[in-house]
Amino acid sequence: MKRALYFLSLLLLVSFVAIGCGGEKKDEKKAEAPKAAGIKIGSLGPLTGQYAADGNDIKNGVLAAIEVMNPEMGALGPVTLQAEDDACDPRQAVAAANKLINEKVTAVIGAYCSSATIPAAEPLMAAKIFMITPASTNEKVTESGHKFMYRTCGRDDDQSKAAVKFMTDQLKAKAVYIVDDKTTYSQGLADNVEKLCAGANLKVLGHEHVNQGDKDFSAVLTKVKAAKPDVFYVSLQNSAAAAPMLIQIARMGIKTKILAQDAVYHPQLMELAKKDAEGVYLTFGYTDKETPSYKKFADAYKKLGEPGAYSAYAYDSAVAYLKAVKAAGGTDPEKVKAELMKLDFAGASKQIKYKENGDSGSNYVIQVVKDGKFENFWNPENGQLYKK
Amino acid sequence: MEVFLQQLVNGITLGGVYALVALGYTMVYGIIQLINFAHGEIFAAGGYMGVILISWMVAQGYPPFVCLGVALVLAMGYCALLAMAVEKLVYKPLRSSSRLSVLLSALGMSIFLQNGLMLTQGVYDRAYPGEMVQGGFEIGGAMVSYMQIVIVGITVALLVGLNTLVFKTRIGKAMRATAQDKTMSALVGINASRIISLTFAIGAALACAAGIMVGMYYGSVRYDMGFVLGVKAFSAAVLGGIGNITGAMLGGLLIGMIEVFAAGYISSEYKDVFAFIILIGVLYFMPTGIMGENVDDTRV
Amino acid sequence: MTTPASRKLWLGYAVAMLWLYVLLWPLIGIKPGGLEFATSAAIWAKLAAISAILLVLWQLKQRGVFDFVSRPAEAVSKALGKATDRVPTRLWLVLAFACAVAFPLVTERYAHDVAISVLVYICLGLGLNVVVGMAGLLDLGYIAFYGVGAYTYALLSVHFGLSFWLCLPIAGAFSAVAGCIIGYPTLRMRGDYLAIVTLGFGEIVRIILNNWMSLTNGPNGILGIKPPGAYWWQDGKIEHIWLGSLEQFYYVILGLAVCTIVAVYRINHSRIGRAFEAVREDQTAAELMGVNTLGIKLLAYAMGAVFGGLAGAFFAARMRFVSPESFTFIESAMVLAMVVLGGMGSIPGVILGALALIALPEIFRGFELYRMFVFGGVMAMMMLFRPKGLWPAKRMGARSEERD
Amino acid sequence: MAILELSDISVRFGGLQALTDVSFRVSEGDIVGLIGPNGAGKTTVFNVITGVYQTSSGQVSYDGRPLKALRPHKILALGVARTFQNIRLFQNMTALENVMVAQHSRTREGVFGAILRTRTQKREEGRIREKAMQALSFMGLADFAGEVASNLAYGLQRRLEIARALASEPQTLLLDEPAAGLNPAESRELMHTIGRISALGISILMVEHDMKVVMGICRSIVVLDHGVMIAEGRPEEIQRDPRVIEAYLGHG
Repeated sequence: MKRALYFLSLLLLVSFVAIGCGGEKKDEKKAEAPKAAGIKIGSLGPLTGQYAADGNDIKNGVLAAIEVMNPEMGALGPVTLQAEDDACDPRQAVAAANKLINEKVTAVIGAYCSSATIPAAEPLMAAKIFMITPASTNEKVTESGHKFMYRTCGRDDDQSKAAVKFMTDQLKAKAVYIVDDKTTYSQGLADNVEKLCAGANLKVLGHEHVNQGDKDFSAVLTKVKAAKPDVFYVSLQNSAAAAPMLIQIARMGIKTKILAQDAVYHPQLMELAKKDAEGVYLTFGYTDKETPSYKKFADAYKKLGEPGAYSAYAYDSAVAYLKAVKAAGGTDPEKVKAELMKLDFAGASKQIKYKENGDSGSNYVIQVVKDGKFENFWNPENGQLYKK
Repeated sequence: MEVFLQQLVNGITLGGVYALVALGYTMVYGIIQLINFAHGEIFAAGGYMGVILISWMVAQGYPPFVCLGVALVLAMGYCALLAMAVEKLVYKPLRSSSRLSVLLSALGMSIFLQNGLMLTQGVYDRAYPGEMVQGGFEIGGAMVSYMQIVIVGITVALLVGLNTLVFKTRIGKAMRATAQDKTMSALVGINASRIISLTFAIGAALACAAGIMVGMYYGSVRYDMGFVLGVKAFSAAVLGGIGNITGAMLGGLLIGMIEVFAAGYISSEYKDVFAFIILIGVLYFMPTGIMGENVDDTRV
Repeated sequence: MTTPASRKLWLGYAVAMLWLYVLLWPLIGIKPGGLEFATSAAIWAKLAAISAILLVLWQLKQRGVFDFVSRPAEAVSKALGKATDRVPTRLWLVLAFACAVAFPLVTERYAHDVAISVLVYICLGLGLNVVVGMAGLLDLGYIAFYGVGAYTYALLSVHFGLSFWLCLPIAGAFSAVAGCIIGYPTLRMRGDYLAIVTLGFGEIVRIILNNWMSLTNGPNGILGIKPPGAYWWQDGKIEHIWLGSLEQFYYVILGLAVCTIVAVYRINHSRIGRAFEAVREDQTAAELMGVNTLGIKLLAYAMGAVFGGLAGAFFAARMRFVSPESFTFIESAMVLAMVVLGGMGSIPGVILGALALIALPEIFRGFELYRMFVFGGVMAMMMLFRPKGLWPAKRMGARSEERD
Repeated sequence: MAILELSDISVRFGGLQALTDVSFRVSEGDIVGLIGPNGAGKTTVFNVITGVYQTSSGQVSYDGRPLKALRPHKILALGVARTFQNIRLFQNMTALENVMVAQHSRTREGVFGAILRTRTQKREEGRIREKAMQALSFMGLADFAGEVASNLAYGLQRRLEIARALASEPQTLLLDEPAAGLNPAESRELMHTIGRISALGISILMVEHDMKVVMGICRSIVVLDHGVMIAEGRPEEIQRDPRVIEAYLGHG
């Protein structure tokens, strides 16, 4: 027993000192040559687990931004990335945020799941580190009054407005069936849609919840089939969840129009669901892929793979921050914030201009899957069809 | 009525898949009393082998059914080898240690294999090429796809095959004898170690077939798909009475049905709760499952 | 080692390597476009080379080639052991405690964060240790109590503004009730049925947390939980403040962990602890020796749940946010892994297990892709080399039902 | 004055009739032997008395109180302790701890007492230890108190079982083949020990195959065969009883 205790204390001592000194040594190095370190930005997102695909999109988007911006940063550079994994788990998100604070990053691009973004924001804000989320669309993210919290993507409430408008104005639907998979994001969106339907003279025939990770939706779809709605509103966490749903919808012979949301915007959807994805509508933050800024992004992204739903947002978030840093001539948070508020530039995803609360506005349009591609279909702003 | 029929069809398909995976759990448990957590990962590996082989063969231009058949056989062999390797590497050396240690190493193996799949196959879902079997027909308003027919058909064929193997052949007899009493069966000249390996192999092959069918049915596979299904299949094995082959088939079918009907008629978000509550309820009144042997552990 | 034995060993090695290649190649080598051998061969060759070197080293060691190093090393460690034995246990305890107290002073943020996680898991591990290690009841849904504790504090804090210190015992009590509810139907079940039922309960709790919108706010979780308040030395006087910094949290959880350690140690060495062990060793004999086994089992569940609940309440206060994602099966498995890996029934073992399972993956955060892969492999291998855990309890045997 | 009384006990397991209308009594301070060929149902009688099995009909009463539907630990609390035919010690606990467990039903302190180490808890813990040491010393095991049970020699394990039963402060002790596997010297020692236990005023009911032991110390004997009681009486009567002789030799 005594020997055991001896080893325990020895181990504790060694491990603590190892962790402690390891950190301190790094600090010393930085203190010696602050200039050479350049700018370090962090990315936060699920690199492992169920949503690893989306987390990697974010990381890659930031990488592309760094590649593009690095030549422009001059004496402030080089810009480096510290990518951390939160596995969409609040505990790991907070731990990762603390690690990023340790690593002396000055901004964090992320996170993906709203449920990870919200708790991770606490320590980051306390340390005056910018957090720019490219993917967390939950309203609460920017409504907590955090000073350094920004959002490049749209908000759930705006997206649901676009969705309902499309269903009533364009599809002339009278009855809708809603399904979500119980995440902060997907359920928030579905609940908003349900609320708006009441005011829009759209009857909600049912609102079902499935669980994350489910692949078998036959029970729910059987109910949908029996209810015969005009539109089936599908709010799922990502394209990997939506694809089996679409396959089963087709297999069950459900002919209803399907409206999904931005999380399913991923080339993977067509790869997985193939022809069953044809004709599916989705609300998506409009990105004109013909603009020079998008092409610049796509070029930089090319070797990292196909851009996902949030790649361009992650890219824009990082670019916006780096532009602000450049304008401020340093990473002092107050100065950068002032510059960030002044920004107004054409990003890869949309025109980037942050509002006082950190939001950047939404630009949702309706897209449709046609011949294995996402195409713009309808613009809720003016109620017009896009011409092809 | 239409809805009911449709749910019944769905339930049978799902239940069949659960039954196939549950068999692996139950057989391994029956013979070495181990909850083989890594079994779900073998199932996932099966799904991936299906994708890999079918994609390759489709690209070579073979007709779909040939692809499916060959892939099924090759992948089943692959999974059997994988399961035997796992057994030899981490379970066999632990045969005499505490059961919790083996359970832990099974858990470790499950994490290891799952992440191994992720590293080699990537985090994205992998799509099955084309729909091999298309279309379907209607009975009384319920849509039955040919895919479901194929799945149920393969499941039944495999179950019949397994039954024949276990109850009609010498190997089956040896397996049952080993499950009953390892020392005695060793005395009559049965190589217990080989029989255990074989049990793992058979269980893995069945799980592999289930993996391929699930992949085809839902159109894609993912590295972590084994976990959720594994837990359900394990519940099915326990519900039927763990260690009992017929019980596992019954349990699988029941869990599939409960899930589909609970989702269809009560609440889709709480469907797993109902499945577990029924499981707990059954175990409360029948502490060894529906078909499990009653072990009197109060004997003095 | 004799030559034939050695030959057999290398033959086995060759078969294993061949086998490995057969398993490895299809995963990497078959592409829709065609077959490819180079990548898999390269990986395989590396693995084969490393394992061959290890095998050679092992053989040399068996032959005693390294005796000139290992003998003196053994002697040194023995002497060291003797020397440490002479120092009283109490002194080591004080030293360990002092290290723990001094820890935040010499380290920085991230280390604090990891240390807090480790301490939370120590509490959880010790709680589960009561159930699994002492009473011998397998529990795969332990994290449910953690969740109950966390949500109890979260809800009481958000809706009624109750203080952390008041909620701590309430959270413990709620978890104890949950423990009894889960424990009751399982009393008559044997080990492996227990496993699935507890797993089921864990999932049920998680699904309810995720779906009962009006109470738990579902997947959105609960925000705005108050941190613990305390009287703290500040600006030269003692004031009431809300704990905010990581050091402060560290000391709170350190206190909680020390209390847990003391409590578990004392229970272990009491009438109740002996009854737990008797149930683990031989349930029928225990009953016949006057132990109310059903009551004791229920008590074990409740006790384990209380510690889980306390840790959960702290977790909620520390994160200031709870959501159902923190209470998944894999967390239960992690806590169980700590207990078994560390050594069932052994308090220092559980501490070591928590350190190994929480701190190590954090340290290796840089290799995030390989992290869990290696972790799983190590966990499986670990059991081969130390099946009784890193630090086995002095007396710890098979659970009673294993011998039936 | 009968302290333990069995009246018309029958036990059935499914189709198997394990005991049929067994009735006998153990008086206070008595030493009763229960004998019979293998499979006669002797251990079943013990299991019925201690509440492990429920009777199909008939009743067991202890000290005038029916035992039906009482759980085993309650029956121990009433004062009936037992040992096991195949030793069932708590293998990984020390000898002392094994014996201390038996004090469980005689003590009250709960979890809070244990955690807070209250004064009453400490006092009680001290008393448990003292009583346990007494029981160990009584059985001559004081020197082995710290030894883990599974490391003890077979004969010592047998003695530890008795010590454990005694530590529960019983009025009646059921011994299930206490001499099984002992050498003649140990058997003699055992007979002496049983005498000493009886001298404490504890009634004893024992199942035993070793006739020397049974005939040497029992004041009355009950004979079972195939679950039926075929004789009851003093040792010398039993030795002469033709039915007993037939049961043991007749259909061998």
